[in-house]
Amino acid sequence: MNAGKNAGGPAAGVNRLDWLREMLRIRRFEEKCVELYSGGSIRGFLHLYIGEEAVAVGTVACLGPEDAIVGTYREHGYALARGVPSGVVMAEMFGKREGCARGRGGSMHLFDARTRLYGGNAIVAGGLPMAVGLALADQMQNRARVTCCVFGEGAMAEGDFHEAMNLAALWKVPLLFVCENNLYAMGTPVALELAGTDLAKQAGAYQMPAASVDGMDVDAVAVAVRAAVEAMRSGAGPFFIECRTYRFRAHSMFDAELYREKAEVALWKKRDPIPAFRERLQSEGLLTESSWGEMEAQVAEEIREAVKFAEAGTPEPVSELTRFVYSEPCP
Amino acid sequence: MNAGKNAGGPAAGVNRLDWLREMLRIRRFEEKCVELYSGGSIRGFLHLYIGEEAVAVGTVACLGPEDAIVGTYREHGYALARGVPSGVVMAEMFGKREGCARGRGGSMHLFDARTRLYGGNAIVAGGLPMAVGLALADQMQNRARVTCCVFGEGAMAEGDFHEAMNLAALWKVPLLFVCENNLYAMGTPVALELAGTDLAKQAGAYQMPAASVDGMDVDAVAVAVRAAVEAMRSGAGPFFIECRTYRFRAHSMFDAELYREKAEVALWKKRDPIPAFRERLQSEGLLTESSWGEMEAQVAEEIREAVKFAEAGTPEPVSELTRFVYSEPCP
Amino acid sequence: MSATPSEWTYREAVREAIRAALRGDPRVFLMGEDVGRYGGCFAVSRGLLEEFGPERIRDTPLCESGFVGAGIGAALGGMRPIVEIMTVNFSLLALDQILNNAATLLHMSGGQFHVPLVVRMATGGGKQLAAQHSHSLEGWYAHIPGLKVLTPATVADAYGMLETALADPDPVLIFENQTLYNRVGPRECAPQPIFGAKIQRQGTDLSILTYGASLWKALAAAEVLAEERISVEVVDLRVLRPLDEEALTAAAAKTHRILIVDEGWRSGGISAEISARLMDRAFFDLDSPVARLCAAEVPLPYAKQLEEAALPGVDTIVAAVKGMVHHHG
Amino acid sequence: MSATPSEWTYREAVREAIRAALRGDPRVFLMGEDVGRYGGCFAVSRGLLEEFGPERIRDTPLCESGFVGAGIGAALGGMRPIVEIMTVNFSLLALDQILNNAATLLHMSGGQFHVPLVVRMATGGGKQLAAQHSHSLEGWYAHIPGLKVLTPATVADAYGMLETALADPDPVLIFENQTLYNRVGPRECAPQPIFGAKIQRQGTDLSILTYGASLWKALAAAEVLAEERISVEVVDLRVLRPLDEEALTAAAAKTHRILIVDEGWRSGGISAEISARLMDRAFFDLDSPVARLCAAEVPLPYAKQLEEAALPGVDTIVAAVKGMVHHHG
Ligand SMILES: Cc1ncc(C[n+]2csc(CCOP(=O)(O)OP(=O)(O)O)c2C)c(N)n1
Ligand SMILES: Cc1ncc(C[n+]2csc(CCOP(=O)(O)OP(=O)(O)O)c2C)c(N)n1
Ligand SMILES: [Mg+2]
Ligand SMILES: [Mg+2]
Repeated sequence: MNAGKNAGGPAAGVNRLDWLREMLRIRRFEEKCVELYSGGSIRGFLHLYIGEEAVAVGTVACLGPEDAIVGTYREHGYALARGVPSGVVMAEMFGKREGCARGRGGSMHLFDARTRLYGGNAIVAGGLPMAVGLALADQMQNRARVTCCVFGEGAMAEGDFHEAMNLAALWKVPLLFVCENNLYAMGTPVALELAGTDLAKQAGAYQMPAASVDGMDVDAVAVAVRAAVEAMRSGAGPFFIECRTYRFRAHSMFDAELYREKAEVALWKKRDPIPAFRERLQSEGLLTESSWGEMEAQVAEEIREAVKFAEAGTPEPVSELTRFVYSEPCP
Repeated sequence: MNAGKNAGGPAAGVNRLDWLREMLRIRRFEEKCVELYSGGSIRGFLHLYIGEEAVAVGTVACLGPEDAIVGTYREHGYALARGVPSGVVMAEMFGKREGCARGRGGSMHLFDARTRLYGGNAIVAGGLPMAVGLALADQMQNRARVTCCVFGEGAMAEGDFHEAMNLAALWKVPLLFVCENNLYAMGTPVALELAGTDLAKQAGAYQMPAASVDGMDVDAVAVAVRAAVEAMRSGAGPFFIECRTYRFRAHSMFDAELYREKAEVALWKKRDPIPAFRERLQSEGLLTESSWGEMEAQVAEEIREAVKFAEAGTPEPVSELTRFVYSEPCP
Repeated sequence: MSATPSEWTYREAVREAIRAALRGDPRVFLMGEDVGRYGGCFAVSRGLLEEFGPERIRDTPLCESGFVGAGIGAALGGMRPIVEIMTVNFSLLALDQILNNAATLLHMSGGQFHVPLVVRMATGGGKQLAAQHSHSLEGWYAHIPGLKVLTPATVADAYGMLETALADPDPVLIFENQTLYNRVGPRECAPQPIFGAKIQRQGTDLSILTYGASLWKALAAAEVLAEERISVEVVDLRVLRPLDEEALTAAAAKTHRILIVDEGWRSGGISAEISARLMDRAFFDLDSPVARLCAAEVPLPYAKQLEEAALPGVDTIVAAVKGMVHHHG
Repeated sequence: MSATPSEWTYREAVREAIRAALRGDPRVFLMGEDVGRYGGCFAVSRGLLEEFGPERIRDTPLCESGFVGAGIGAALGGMRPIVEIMTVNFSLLALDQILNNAATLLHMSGGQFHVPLVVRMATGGGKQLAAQHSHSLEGWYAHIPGLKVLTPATVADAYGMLETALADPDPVLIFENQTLYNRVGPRECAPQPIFGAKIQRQGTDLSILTYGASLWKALAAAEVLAEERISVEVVDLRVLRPLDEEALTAAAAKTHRILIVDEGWRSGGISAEISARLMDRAFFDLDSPVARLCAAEVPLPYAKQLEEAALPGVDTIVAAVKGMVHHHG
C-alpha cells in the first residue's frame, strides 16, 4: 500500500491543529530536557526525538484509548502524544515518585498503565515479542483493540524483530509495526546495518502488508496508520509501516556525531515536520499567525508547569527501593 | 536461479556411481544404527537422515577438501559423505575414545577437524552465526574456500537464521546456506512454522541469490550446489539453496508420529532418492545389476567393519572427563 | 507408567495440572514448540490439543525469544500463559526476555505492570543427550530478582505447584527434571505452596539439602547409610528462589553437618548460595564445613560412563556423607 | 582524561592495547556495534577505524547473537577476533552462543576445536542508566565451565590483560566497568597475567575481597578505616573464573575475617561462590562468618538516590567492616 494512493485527507472529526500542538509540545519538552540535562537535573541516557515528531503524533492520532503502545528508549514523543501529563514524564526524568515509573525508569523507561504505554524498552527490538503477546491477548479475548510497536530500522537486524514478524503474521494478530527509519542506528548507516534496505519489502517475506511513508509529514503518517488500524480492527492481521524520518540531534547525550555530515543534517532540517505542517495549516486557512503564537505560549506555559511539577516532586524514597521486585499481596 | 535451467549435466570428472554408493552407505549405516539403538549400544537422541541422503551427497560432492561444513544434529550423512570413516562415526555413537569426538558428542555432535566438519550442532540455527564467522575468516585471509551450513526449514523461524543471513549478505562472505526443507520441524508443519513458505523468496529479503531444488534428486542438488560454490569461490557472496526433501523416519527415537498421515509418508517413499538414482544410472548404462549387487555387498561389509571397530573401541575413560574443558598447554 | 489406579506418573501429574488449569480458567493457555500436534517433546501435553484446540494448545515456531516474549505480552494483556521451553538449554535464547523483561517490568514500571507468566522447562542430564541438551541451569536462574524458581521433585509437587504458580502475579519458572517424567507417585490433585522446603526424611547425623532428581538419589543414599547406622536427614528445597532460609538454618541447628547435592555446576551454582547463607546465618551451628556435591564442571558429555561420572550419584552421595561423618564425627 | 604524559585513562589503556594487538598480529580484528564510525559507545575504539580500516574495525549490525557467533566462527577459522558487546545486559541475547558454543565446542569435539575468542563488554551501574543497562553479570558468567572471566580494575590490567587474553586458546570474557573508563593510572604497556588475585593494600584486621569498580571503593574505605586504626587488607580478585583459591585461603589465614564486596546481586553471585570456597577450604581459619556486601536484589533503578542505595558504597563498606570488627573483635 502506498499511503498517497489509497487514502484521501484526514478522517472526519480530526483536529489537525491538535497534531501541530502535539508536535510542538514534544519539541519544546525535549529542548527543555537538553537544558535540564546540562544542569544535571536529568541524568542517564537521554535520546531525543527532535525531528521525528510527526511519526509519533501521526501514529498516536489514529489509536483509540484502549489500544496499546510498545515503544523504545526514544519514546518521549509517544508518552506525551498519548496523554501522559508532561509533568509526570518530567518528574520521571527527575527520579521523583510522581514520575510515571516512580523514578525507577527515567527517560528510557516511561510506562503508563492508564494509556497502555508498555515502555520505554531499551533493549533494541526487545519489546517486539512482547507486543505480539499483547496483540495475541486481544485476539484471544475477542477485543477489537490494536497494539502498536515502534522501533528503529536498526532493530530490524535483530533476531527478535524477525521472530516477532513471523509470529504476528502466522497468528494474524492485530499488531502494527511502526519502523522509524531515521537512517542511522547510533553511528551505523542503514546500508551497513541491513542487507535489504527496502524495508517495506522485508515485510513481504512474511506475507505482511506494508507501506512506506514520509515520516516528516504527519498527514502522511496518519493516513497510513489509520488505514492499517482500521484493517486490523476488522481482523486483517498485522501491518508494517516504514516512516522515513531523521533525527536532528545526536543519538544520545554521549555522541560526537562523527559518522554523518553536517550538510546532511542541515538538508533534513529543511524538512522539519513542524514548520512544514504549520505552513500547510496556514495555507489551508486553519491556522493564523496569532493562533500559532498562542499555541507556542500555551506550550511554553505547559513546559514551565511540567518542570515546576517535577521540581516540586518527592525523590522516590530509598526505603522504597525493594518495592515492586515482586507484587505486593492484594489488600 | 533455477537449477534445471542454468546448468547441464554433471561436471567433468564426476563419478556419479560414487554418489549412489555414498547414499547407500548413509542409508545402511543408519538402518544399522536403529538396530543398535534397540539393542542399547547407541543412546541419547538419534535423528535419522533416511530419505534425505541426496541432499548431503549432492552437496558434499561439490565441496573441495578445504571447504567447511556446519551441520545439525541430523548430520550422519554429512560426516559419512565427507569422509569421516564410518567406524569412527559409529565409535562416537558408542561413546568410545576412537569416536570423532572421543565419545563426548554422540550422534548429534560429530566433529572432525581433518575434513573441517564443525558439528553436529544441536541448538536449532545455533550453528549459522558460527558459519558466518568461518566464511569471514576465509574472506579476511584471502582463501578461496567456502563454508556450507545446513539447517532445516524449522530453523528459519529462529532469529539466529536471520542474523546470519543478514551478516552473510552484508559482508558478502562465501557461505552457502543449504536448507533441508523436509516439511516438518519435529511435529510442526511448515505452514505453522513460517509465515512465508516460499523459502527461496526469504533470501530475497537479504538480496541473496537463491535456488529451490528437488532434494530427492542428487543430480539436481549437485547442479545447484556446484553453480553456487563456483560463484562463491570467485567472490559472489553467499547463496541460499532450498532442497525439498522428506524424512522417511520419525524425528528421533522418541516420536509417535502423531502429526502426519501414513499415506503422506508412503507417497514420499515412492520418491526415495536411492532407487530413483540407481534406475537413472542403470538407464544411462552406468550401472548394471551386478555392479549394484557388488556395491550393496561392499557397503554391507563396511558397516559390519564399522560396528566391529566401534565395539572393539575403548570407552573414553572417566579419568579423561575434565580434559578439554580448557586447552592443554602446548608441549 | 506402571501406575496403579491411585497412582500416576510425574508426566501425567503435570499434564493433568495443565488440563485442570485450562478447564478452570479461560485465560490459561499452553504455548511452545510441539506442544500440540506432536504431543510435547516429553509427551507431557499429549491429548490436550484434542480437548482444547489449537488456540489454547498453541504450537509455536522455533523461536524461544519470540514466544517467551509473546508469553510476557499475553500475560500483560490479561491472559495466564503457560509457556513451555523444551529444555533449559534452549532457554538461553530467551534469556534477554526473561531477565530484561519478565523479571524487570514490574519494578521498572514502578509497580504498574505485573507479569503473571509461567514458564515450564525440562532440565538436567542423565539421558546421554550431551552438552546442548543436558545442563541444569535452574540454580543459575535463581540469581535473578523478580523471578520465582520452582523445582518440583515429587509427583505431588509436579501437579500442585503449577496451580499455585498460575495464581501468582509474578513470573514463575518451573524446572522439570527430564529423568522424573516416568516416576510414579500417588494421584493427588491438591495445590502445593511455592515457597518453602520440605523435610523428606528425618535424621540426626547430617542433613542433605537437595532438590529435583537428586532428591531421590539422596533418599536412596540415606537408606544405604541407615544400614550403617548413619542417620541422614533429607531436605527437598523445592524452591530455589526465594530460598527457604529458615529451613537451611533449622537443618544446621539440628544436625550440625550439611551436604548439598546439586546437579548443576558447582562454581556459582545454587550450592554456593546455600553454603553462603549457612555461613551467614548458621556459622556457629556447624560442626564441619558445609560440603557440596555437584556436577563436574564440564559440558555434559554423551558417553554413559562419562555422564555418570559427571553427575552426583547414590554412591558418591554415600561416600561424601561417610567422609563427613567419620572425619569430623 | 586529566592524565599527565606518564599517565593515561583506563579507556586509553584499552584502546592502546587493542591498537597494539592489531599492529602486532594480522589475525586480530575488532568487531561490534558502532566500534568504527561512531568510535565505540564508550569511545574506547575512537580513531582505530582511521588506522586499520573497516575490515579490521568492523561495525556490525545490531545482532548480538549473530556477531558473537561470527566471532566464534572466525576464531575457529584462524582469526583472533575481539568482539565488543556494548554492555553485558545485551550479551544475554548472545548467551546461547557463549554457553552452548564458545564454552562447549572444545570439550564437545573431543579436544579438536579451540575457540580463541575475546569478548569485551562494559558492565555495572552507577551512571543512572536503569534496569536494562546497569547490571553486573560478570560473576554470573563465572558459573560457566570453558570460559575465563576477567575483571580488570586497574589501568595496568585494562591494558595488559587484553594481550594475554588474545594469546589464550580459549574463550575469554573481559568485563570493563563503565565507571572506570575515565580513571587515570600510570601508562604501562606490559602484559598482565589472566590468573591470580592481587593484594592491593596490606592489612591485618580484616580482608576485603573485591574486583572491578568496587576495588576503588574498598581502597577508599580502607583509608577511612585506617584513621580509626582498623587495618584492612584489600584484595583485587582480577579474575572471576578460574578463582584464585589460594589467595582466598591466604586472606582467611592472615586476617581471619573476610568481607566480600560485589556489585552483582547477592543470591548466587560470585560472592556466594567465594564464601562457599572459604567455607570449604578455610572454615577453621575464620573468626567470624564471611560477610557479603552486594548490590540490592532489584533491577537497578534510574533515580540517583535509589541507584546509590542499591550499590555498595564507601560508606556501607566502612560500616560493614566496623560491624564485623567490633562484634567479633
Ligand atoms: C540489544 C541492544 N543492543 C545495543 C543497544 C545499544 N543501542 C541503543 S540504541 C542503538 C541504535 C538503535 O538504532 P535504531 O533501531 O535505528 O533506533 P534509533 O536509535 O535510530 O531510533 C543501539 C545500538 C541496545 N540498547 N540494545
Ligand atoms: C533452539 C532449539 N529449540 C528447540 C530444539 C528442539 N528441536 C530439535 S530438532 C527440532 C525441529 C527442527 O526442525 P527443522 O529445523 O525443520 O529440522 P529437521 O529436524 O526437520 O531436520 C526441534 C524443535 C532445539 N534442538 N533447539
Ligand atoms: Mg535508526
Ligand atoms: Mg524440517
